[in-house]
Amino acid sequence: MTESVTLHREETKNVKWVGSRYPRKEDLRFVTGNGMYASDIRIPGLAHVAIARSPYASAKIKGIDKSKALEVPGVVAVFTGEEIVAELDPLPNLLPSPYDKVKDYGIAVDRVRYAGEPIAVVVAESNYAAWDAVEQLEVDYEPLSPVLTAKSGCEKGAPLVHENVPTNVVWQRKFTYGDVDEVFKTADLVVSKKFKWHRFTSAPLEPNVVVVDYDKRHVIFNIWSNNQRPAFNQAAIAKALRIDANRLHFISPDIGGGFGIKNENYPYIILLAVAARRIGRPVRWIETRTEHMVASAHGSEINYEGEMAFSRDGKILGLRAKAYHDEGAYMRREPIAAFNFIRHATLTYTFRNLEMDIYAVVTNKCPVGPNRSYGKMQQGFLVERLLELGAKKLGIDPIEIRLRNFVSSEQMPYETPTGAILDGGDYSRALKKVLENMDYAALVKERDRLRSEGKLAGVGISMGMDACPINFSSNRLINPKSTASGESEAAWVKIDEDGNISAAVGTSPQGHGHETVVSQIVADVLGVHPEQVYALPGFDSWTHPSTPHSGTYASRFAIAGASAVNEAARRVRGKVLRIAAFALKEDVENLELADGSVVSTKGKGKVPLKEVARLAWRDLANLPEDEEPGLYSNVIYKTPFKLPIDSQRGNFSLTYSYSACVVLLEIDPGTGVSRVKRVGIVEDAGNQINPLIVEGQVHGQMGHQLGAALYEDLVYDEAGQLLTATFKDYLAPTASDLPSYETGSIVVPSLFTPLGTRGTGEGGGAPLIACANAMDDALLPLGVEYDSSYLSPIKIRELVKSASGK
Amino acid sequence: MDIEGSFVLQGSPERVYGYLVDPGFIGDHLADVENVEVIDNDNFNVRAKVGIGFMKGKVDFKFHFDEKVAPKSGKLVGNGTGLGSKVDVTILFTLADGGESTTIGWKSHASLSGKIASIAGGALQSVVKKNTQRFIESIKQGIDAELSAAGAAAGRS
Amino acid sequence: MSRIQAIVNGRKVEADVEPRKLLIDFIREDLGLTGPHIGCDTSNCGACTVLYNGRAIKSCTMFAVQADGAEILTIEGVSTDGKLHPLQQAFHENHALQCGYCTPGMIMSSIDLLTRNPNPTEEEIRLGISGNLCRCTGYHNIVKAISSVAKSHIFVSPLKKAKEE
Amino acid sequence: MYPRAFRYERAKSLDHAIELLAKYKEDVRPLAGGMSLIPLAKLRLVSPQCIVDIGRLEELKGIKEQKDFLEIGALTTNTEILESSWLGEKFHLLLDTAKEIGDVQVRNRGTIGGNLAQADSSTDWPATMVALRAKLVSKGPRGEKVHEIDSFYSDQYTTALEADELLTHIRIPKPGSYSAGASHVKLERRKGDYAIGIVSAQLEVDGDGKVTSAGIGIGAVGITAVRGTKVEELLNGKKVDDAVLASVPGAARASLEGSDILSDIKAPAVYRLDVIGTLASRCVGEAYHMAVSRKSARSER
Repeated sequence: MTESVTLHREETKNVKWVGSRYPRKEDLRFVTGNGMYASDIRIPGLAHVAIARSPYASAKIKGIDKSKALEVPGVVAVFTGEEIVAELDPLPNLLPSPYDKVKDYGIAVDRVRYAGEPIAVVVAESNYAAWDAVEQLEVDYEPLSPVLTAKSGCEKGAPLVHENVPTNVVWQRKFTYGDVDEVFKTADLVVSKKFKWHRFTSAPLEPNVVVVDYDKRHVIFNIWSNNQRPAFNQAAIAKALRIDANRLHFISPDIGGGFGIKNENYPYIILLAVAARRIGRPVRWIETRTEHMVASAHGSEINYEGEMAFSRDGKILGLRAKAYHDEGAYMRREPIAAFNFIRHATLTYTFRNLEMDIYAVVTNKCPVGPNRSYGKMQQGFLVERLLELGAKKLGIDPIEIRLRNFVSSEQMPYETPTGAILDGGDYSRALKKVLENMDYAALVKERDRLRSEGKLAGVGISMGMDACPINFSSNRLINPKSTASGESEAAWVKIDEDGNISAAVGTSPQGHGHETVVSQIVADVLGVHPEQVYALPGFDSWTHPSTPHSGTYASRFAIAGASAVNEAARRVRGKVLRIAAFALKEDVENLELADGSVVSTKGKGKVPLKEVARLAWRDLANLPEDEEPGLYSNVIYKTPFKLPIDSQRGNFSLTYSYSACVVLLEIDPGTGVSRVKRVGIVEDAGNQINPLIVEGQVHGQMGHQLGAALYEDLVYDEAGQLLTATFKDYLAPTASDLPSYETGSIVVPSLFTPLGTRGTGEGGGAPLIACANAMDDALLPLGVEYDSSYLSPIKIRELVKSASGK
Repeated sequence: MDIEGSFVLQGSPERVYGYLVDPGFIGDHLADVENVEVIDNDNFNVRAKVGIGFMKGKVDFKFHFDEKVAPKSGKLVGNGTGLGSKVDVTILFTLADGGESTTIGWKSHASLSGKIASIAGGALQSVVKKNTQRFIESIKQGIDAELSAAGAAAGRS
Repeated sequence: MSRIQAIVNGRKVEADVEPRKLLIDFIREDLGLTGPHIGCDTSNCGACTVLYNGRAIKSCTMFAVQADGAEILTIEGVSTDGKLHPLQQAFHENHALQCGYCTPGMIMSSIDLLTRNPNPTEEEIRLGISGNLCRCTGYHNIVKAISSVAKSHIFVSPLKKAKEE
Repeated sequence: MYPRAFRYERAKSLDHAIELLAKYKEDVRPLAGGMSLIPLAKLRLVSPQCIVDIGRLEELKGIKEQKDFLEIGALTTNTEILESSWLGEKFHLLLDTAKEIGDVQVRNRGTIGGNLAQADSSTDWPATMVALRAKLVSKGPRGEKVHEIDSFYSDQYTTALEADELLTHIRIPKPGSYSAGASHVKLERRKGDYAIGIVSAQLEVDGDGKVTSAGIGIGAVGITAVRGTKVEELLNGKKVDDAVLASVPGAARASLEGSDILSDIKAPAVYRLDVIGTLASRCVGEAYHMAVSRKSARSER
């Protein structure tokens, strides 16, 4: 039944629902408090899990005495790391030899490598009792000196984070494109700067949750979790548990936000599976916020040493950078963030000479993992910040310098030096439109007025780009032994015997509105109203189709998910028409599907969809001879990806959505506190299936990126303790801290996707980078420059004081 | 966190040293102590309430003397567990003979690990600093009192 | 264990609770009302917000035993007669939610806000929901939704309604 | 998070509360609004053996105007204060402060007495009470005590109250005239956070615009709220012009000399001491402006 297909551009007549601002179907259960999240699951006999964690960043575990913990009333069992690992194989990683020997079980055995690393699993009759027992565990540690920065981890003689590999630099590569040395030699201007990309995290409001019930009778693990791509993680989980993957039954119900981090809770799935099997009862673990902050997955932290070469007239000639990535203690998805620069290394610009020297360094900190615009906004920051500094040095307006360097819409599709093929777009139109929407001249006037009042104020501009989804052949550049390539998604559409329409996709949405969008797509193809389509919620591996790439990550739904369901619906439609044609004795070409009926355009009558369904499922003798019964199609959509061009080039994403952002930043010189007074953005997501939802995604990225620029910072002390472990200290902004957003969009359909859509919603960093650029603009009158992605009031106040000599 | 300082006591290094490496004496002068259990000359356990104001919790410390070089130096190492956290302290004393008096130099290194280090943005680090200072002041006064009591007793005899 | 009684969404409930049990755990685990959520440990996120004797409170920052004799309204009790409350309707129409995890608490705080201040400015709306974190929407559409209800004067306190009935 | 187990006692009267506190003296905490105690208990940083719930003591609730002072019951919530708009006439600073506290949920549950007894300098009330020269009334087994705000706090989370004593009322002297100007300025990194600098001021002026009485409280810099003594000295008897305002930051810092300064990642001590000058001069400027305009409005009447 299931076939693999590649689609080409869709030409649908009577498009109605796709493209409309259709309010979401899933809202009804959420606004009434009826959302079903993993922590809402109730199973008889449920036991509760708390995880004991290392207080030290680096230490040897000399012994764990669990006798007192076992005496706590209500305790069911206590499993040390050693006991858990006895039933596990290590989690796979992407690193080439010898660094593939970095052992990761998701729980420490004889050594802890970051503060917060799990060391034992405690099961009890209530969460309260489980935490009582965690407190009674006696662990004998021998503290070791930790490695806390990428730079110090590179030093000779640095303590080893993983003692079984030769250095902490677990992956290093220099990528060179064009003639970098030559352009830097002959350039009219070279600007160099060290930048810090600070550590922050998307911190979805719902922490990680895992519930596992081991069904001994069928030898099945039933796993409810908020993992955002269980089908993707299935292989790694099965391998670690030493079982066949088809013994894992995953359910991801409603997910309370993910942003990438919820790819990363699979080690907990494994720990709970072991515990459930050992005690013979279902177990549930609900992460606390503090645990989420210290031990889930942080965004990347980078020290850049960058330089950019320019010609006198403002053309970018080349970029050269060293990037030291602090990866944290384990390499779960890494070094993908460090490597992700390659997806759109040159952003929206035409320069061809590029050298990126990447160091991926393990440290005794929380592991780095996917976080909205993973590894992509970081490259944007490097390019846009250097470009801004160059413009200032050359005395060229920041708008003008961008216009001079943009890839033009006539050059599309455009192949960048790293082999990315930009899928269309009009960068200068996007920039001009945001300037127009914001009334740029008035904005500058407002900045000057603020300055005249003694405030510091700056206007900042930035482009952002997000390459999505992932062509997994890019892994071959990290590790030549990797055999993956491309990506795919599965969907099915079914019309049952009563004419009810259902659809399911393998993605696991986290607030993206897939039920609505799927309904819109199917409704158009089958000529019904979206309310007549039941799109299955969440993800259940027994009811939803999937492929090893399934899930919601890397902004892939509008490309892979939408295309798969679109094709499945088209195939069902084809069959409906064929059966109707047979019944009406009419040619398929003369039939149309609209308002729930198949109608002959030549006046040969009509058949209700319901009647076609009855024929297809029940009245089989009345079907055409060669027609299989049923109205059901299961499609695996293959995103059209190729292998890498060579060892450092390839098209590793299909679409390249982009945005242009302008920010007016006001800084109180007396306190160093910044506030975004106005912010506008124009994004091109290609064709928008649901502009209401796309706009919501843009708002969301704005909240995250302004939050990251102004409020959110993960800070460790000199012993490797995270000092921002709760929402008291990790400053996720409130509504009062953020402005309203002036959003707009342009639509240049993607050249390569069936629906002309682009992956969007991650943001590519434009708002954050625009804030950093605005800060430089604000500090310009004082003659100082800013060097971090985090606008720290403390640092800014210091700069103001040093500049004014006060 | 590292802090250091020095103070002067009227008495010979030999006499001062005796107090500095006496588990019972030291245990009694640690801040907010609830209970001291002396195991031998080098080892003692202490249960203390650590914190500020009403925000206090029990921490169980294991202390031992490391590197005793009479009457020149001594190192006290303590590892505490409590409040879901670890408190590790090291205090090194060095004694300099000043004839009638002894100058006691001290260097302490303290670290908080786990929950209490992570909560309140590192603000609780200041507690450790305060407690160290209180401890030093307390042993200073304690030894001083003992020395003058002994001196007075000696004077009486 | 302490015996407590309360009126939750108009229904009388009675239970024995351990004194340390938080009100949110009582609501979620004992009463099975899973609309209010837990998103933090430090009373910042407001996902657990319910109306307690008519006022928005964070149910994670109260012991269940304290609620003895109280009237509690959770998101599950906000819509009546099978009709969405105007705020629920406005959140839907304005796309003021994505993952939906903060939404129940956000709506309860909005009820408190509009009950006291039927005509809030944008700044007042933002202040009114500043005890509720949202990580998906960037707040833009939430503010818009609350504002739309205020502007069209369709807000009715669900408490009033519950009392009248 | 999940607190440790404790014994729960619900006080039926003030005397009963004191009896219970005395009974469990070694390890007991009173529970009012719970806005500080419960989060700390959840993190297991505070785990009293017994919690005495005083939340239902009606005798500690409400605001009453007495002859010479305003009396606020310790269990009055921040929302109740904020909604007592009549306070604005003479006690504007109370409204100014109440509206700045936390968020609506915290204001609805949090009580003024609970906050003051918590002794967290980074919260709003202590600095305001210093500015208002409040007296705090407590009751314990040894009877009633009246504490001057200036001697109420000795350290972080540490007050003059014994474990078996309860803060019952706050008495705020009436300003000498209706012309008091007030301002509560605070710096917080994010809305509703613990402050990293608070200045609270109440100024009275005469017909010439000269300051006749100045009350300045500084919070979130020292480990306790501190009186801006030097600022008060600077302002008394003067018209507050730009030159005076320019001296306020120095005077604010000088008032903090000898205090232990708070320090954390949000704001190291150096930063707190630095920005408190900015906040002080803004606060004084605003309070003075209000005092002068109220005075002239009154004389016009």
